[in-house]
Amino acid sequence: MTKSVVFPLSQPTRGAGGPTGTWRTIRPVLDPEKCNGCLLCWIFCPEGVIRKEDRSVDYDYCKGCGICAVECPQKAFTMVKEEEE
Amino acid sequence: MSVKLKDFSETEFVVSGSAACAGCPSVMALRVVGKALGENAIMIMTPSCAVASIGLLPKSCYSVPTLNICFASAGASAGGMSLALDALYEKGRLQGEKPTVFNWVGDGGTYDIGFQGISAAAERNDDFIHFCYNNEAYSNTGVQRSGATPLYATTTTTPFGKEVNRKNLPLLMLEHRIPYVATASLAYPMDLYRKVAKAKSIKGFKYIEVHAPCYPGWKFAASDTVQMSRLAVKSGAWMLWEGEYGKLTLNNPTALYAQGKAATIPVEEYIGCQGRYAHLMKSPEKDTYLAELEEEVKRGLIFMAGRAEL
Amino acid sequence: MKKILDTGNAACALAVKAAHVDMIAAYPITPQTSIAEKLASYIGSGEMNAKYLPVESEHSALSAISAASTVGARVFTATSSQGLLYMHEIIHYAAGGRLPLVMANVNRAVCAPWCLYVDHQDSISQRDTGWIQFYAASNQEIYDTVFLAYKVAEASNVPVMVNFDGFLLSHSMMPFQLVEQEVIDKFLPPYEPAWQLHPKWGGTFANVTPSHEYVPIRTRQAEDIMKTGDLIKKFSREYQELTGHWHGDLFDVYRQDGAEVFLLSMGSMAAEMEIAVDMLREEGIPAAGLRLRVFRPFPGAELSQILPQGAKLLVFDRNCAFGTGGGALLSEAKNALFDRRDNLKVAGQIMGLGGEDLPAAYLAQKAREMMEVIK
Amino acid sequence: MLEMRIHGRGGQGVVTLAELLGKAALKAGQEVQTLPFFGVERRGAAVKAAVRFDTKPIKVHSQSYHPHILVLMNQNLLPIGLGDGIAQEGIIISNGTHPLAIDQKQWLVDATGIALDSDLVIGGEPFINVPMLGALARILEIPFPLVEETIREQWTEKKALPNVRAAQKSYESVKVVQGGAIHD
Repeated sequence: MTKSVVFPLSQPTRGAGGPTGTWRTIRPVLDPEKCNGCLLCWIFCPEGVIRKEDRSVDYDYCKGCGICAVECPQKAFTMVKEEEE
Repeated sequence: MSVKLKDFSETEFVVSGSAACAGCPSVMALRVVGKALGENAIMIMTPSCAVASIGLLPKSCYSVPTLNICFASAGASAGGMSLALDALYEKGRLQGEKPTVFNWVGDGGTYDIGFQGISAAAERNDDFIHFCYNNEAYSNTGVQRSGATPLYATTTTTPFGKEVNRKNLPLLMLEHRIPYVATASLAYPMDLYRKVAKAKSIKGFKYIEVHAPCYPGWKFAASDTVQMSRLAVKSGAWMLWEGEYGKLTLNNPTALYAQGKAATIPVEEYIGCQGRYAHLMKSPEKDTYLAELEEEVKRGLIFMAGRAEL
Repeated sequence: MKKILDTGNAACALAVKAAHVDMIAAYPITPQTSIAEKLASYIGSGEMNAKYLPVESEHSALSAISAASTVGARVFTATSSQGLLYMHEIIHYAAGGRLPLVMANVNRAVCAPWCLYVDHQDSISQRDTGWIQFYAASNQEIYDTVFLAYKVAEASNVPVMVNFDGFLLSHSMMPFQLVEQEVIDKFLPPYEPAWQLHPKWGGTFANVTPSHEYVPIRTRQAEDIMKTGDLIKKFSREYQELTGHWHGDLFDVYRQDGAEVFLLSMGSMAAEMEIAVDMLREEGIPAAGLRLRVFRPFPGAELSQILPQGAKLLVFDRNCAFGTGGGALLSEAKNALFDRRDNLKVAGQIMGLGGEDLPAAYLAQKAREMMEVIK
Repeated sequence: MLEMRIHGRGGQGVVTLAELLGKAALKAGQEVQTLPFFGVERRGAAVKAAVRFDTKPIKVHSQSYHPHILVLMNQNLLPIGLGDGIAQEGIIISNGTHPLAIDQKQWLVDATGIALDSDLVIGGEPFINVPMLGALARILEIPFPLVEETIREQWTEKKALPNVRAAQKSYESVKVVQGGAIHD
């Protein structure tokens, strides 16, 4: 019995919803000088694309919702327009 | 007990690149829940945005093992799964610590179609946590009214505003005299984390409802999702509290508002920026409506403060 | 092993106990209720090492055991009539999810109007859900079929419904032979799930599936269900070798020698049909009884094999396939025999609805009438 | 195949009587079937159950229309019993002290009297199903030790004892009535 065909089981996969970085029209850009490491951006990011260690953003999957920029008490994130290719 | 964000575990229930809307409150809250529950957990979902967010088979955005079952099934399925795990661990067919079984279900699956099963599981005191992420509408199917949709809010099935109020489901769950009930908010992640950790440590039926403003449904900017959650609490429209076996305790800041030690912000500051209330804000009777909603909030606070005395 | 006198419901409950089921959820409904009561009592008294979930509805009963099955438990539920109908959504779910559930359905008519007595409308209404359906005709057969049901379900990952007639079997006491526990354990070893939902293994079960993934899953399911007929034959023989008990595999054929007229039916009426066959034989009519034991998968090829050239098939349906002009068995039989190019004839009648009594003489009379129609 | 139909009233233990009789017959090596009539049972309302006995497995599942033995837990059930039918040569056994005014062969047992004498009274009601069991076992020629064994399997020692005594009393005292005269 081939399990994959028999049972409707899925496996956790990065980008299960596709390359969601392409959804963005604006992107968060961190100014590391302003960041005090409070981690609010990390916990409020719905997608978990902000790294706990250095608050760097995984732009492959960041959807550009902008919550990090609104919630940052230091205003360390700026939302900037995606570069037009 | 105070927990610091840096102490939150690395556990991630949500894998980046989900199919959820940008800024979705469900995946946001679920990340906090995952950190509080840890790896040893099994999730059950019924049709909802959280299911639409998974991605398509054979891919999934959830790293926690997840069962997707039918809409009215959450209460019975979680109860059944938890009891079956008890049997398998007692018989030695599974070894180690029993995983925490939890439901991640919307307000449709909790307030409405799923309520019978959830009420029955609560009465049986089945051992699992039921989470309701309450976005106050059937957002998955395009924002129709639910039993959690508040008075005057527009949805696609209440295009001129809902004419009746929402039910107080967390209170109904408290009246089941279950071991633990709590309400929480996206804007207060420490409070949510603490409540989840507490629920995890208690055997029996636990209910946690997370207020989850849905920007496409409520019509505000995605970036303001946490802000909207905060305004809901600060206006008194959403209250933070917890209860054990029918005994209710209000949490701050709700407790301060109820005791008159702090003032709520006007309800207009909360709803005025939501498109679902635009018809009220433009109405010639705007002030009457706002006064009514303000009165509703006041009454809620007085009622819950009184209930907390019991 | 000792022979005891007890009801069909007791036979069912005793078998579930001997099958080492881990978890049971059920909701009372006449005439099923005493199965749930007996199992709750076995578990409460410690006679049976299992968990019992007293759910608030049948929809919840099947939701509960379906979820329990995904974590690797051997599970059971029982219901009747409206309860089965109320489960319908989850009946589909369990089959699509390839959950090896076993459910007893004590056949009872459905409303409106309300009726407590037997017919097969409840289970026939579930015929396209992807469950295997057995129909038993004696308390012994109920007992034996429960073990076979688990054996087949777990080998194929197709859920099984064991049907038997309300009151006529469920509440009627008839002797049946219990099987030694060691023999049961040999036939039905502990359940080894093909996969389990657990943090050790992860995985998301049954999320939204695109067409190109859905089609192969459904195709495979359809193929696997067709293969369960052979599994049932194999395991029925295996069980017979161990216990000596035999009720037929897909069919139980009575007086096949030289038969030209075949009386096809299911459930307890098929047992009484044998007396009707004897009556017809005495009149010189070369009749045989065909008791269909397995309705799903429908054993069409086997049916065709049994029927000789030019045979007359008389179908007795205890259900109505509304809008077809007959019962479900008739439709199924005609579908199975369409490709035959001989002068085989088929006729059908609906009878026994809502517990209408079916004495052998009445069945024989109906057979004669049908023979007139296809003469 | 021998068929029996028992008529009684809700609460008299008709279904238990059928069960006990069936179990005793099984011990005597017979095939049996009990077929209760399924209604919404209410205390005092007329109820009935069929019991079938045979030497080979029983295939009949339909109702009992022409029983060889018609059992009346109360004599006032006669019209109901006859109305539901009886075999041409069928016999009737009733609970009473005086014969029924009928032409059929009949048996008589004072089950109520025996129940009262044996302290088989629950909630002021004499419990007549075990006395009837003894009488029916005698008519069916089931050896009494098998009846006793059946009763002892059904109840604990303390409860079994008066029941065994009552069954024995009725087993011994059931009488056949022929031509209006009572015979031992």
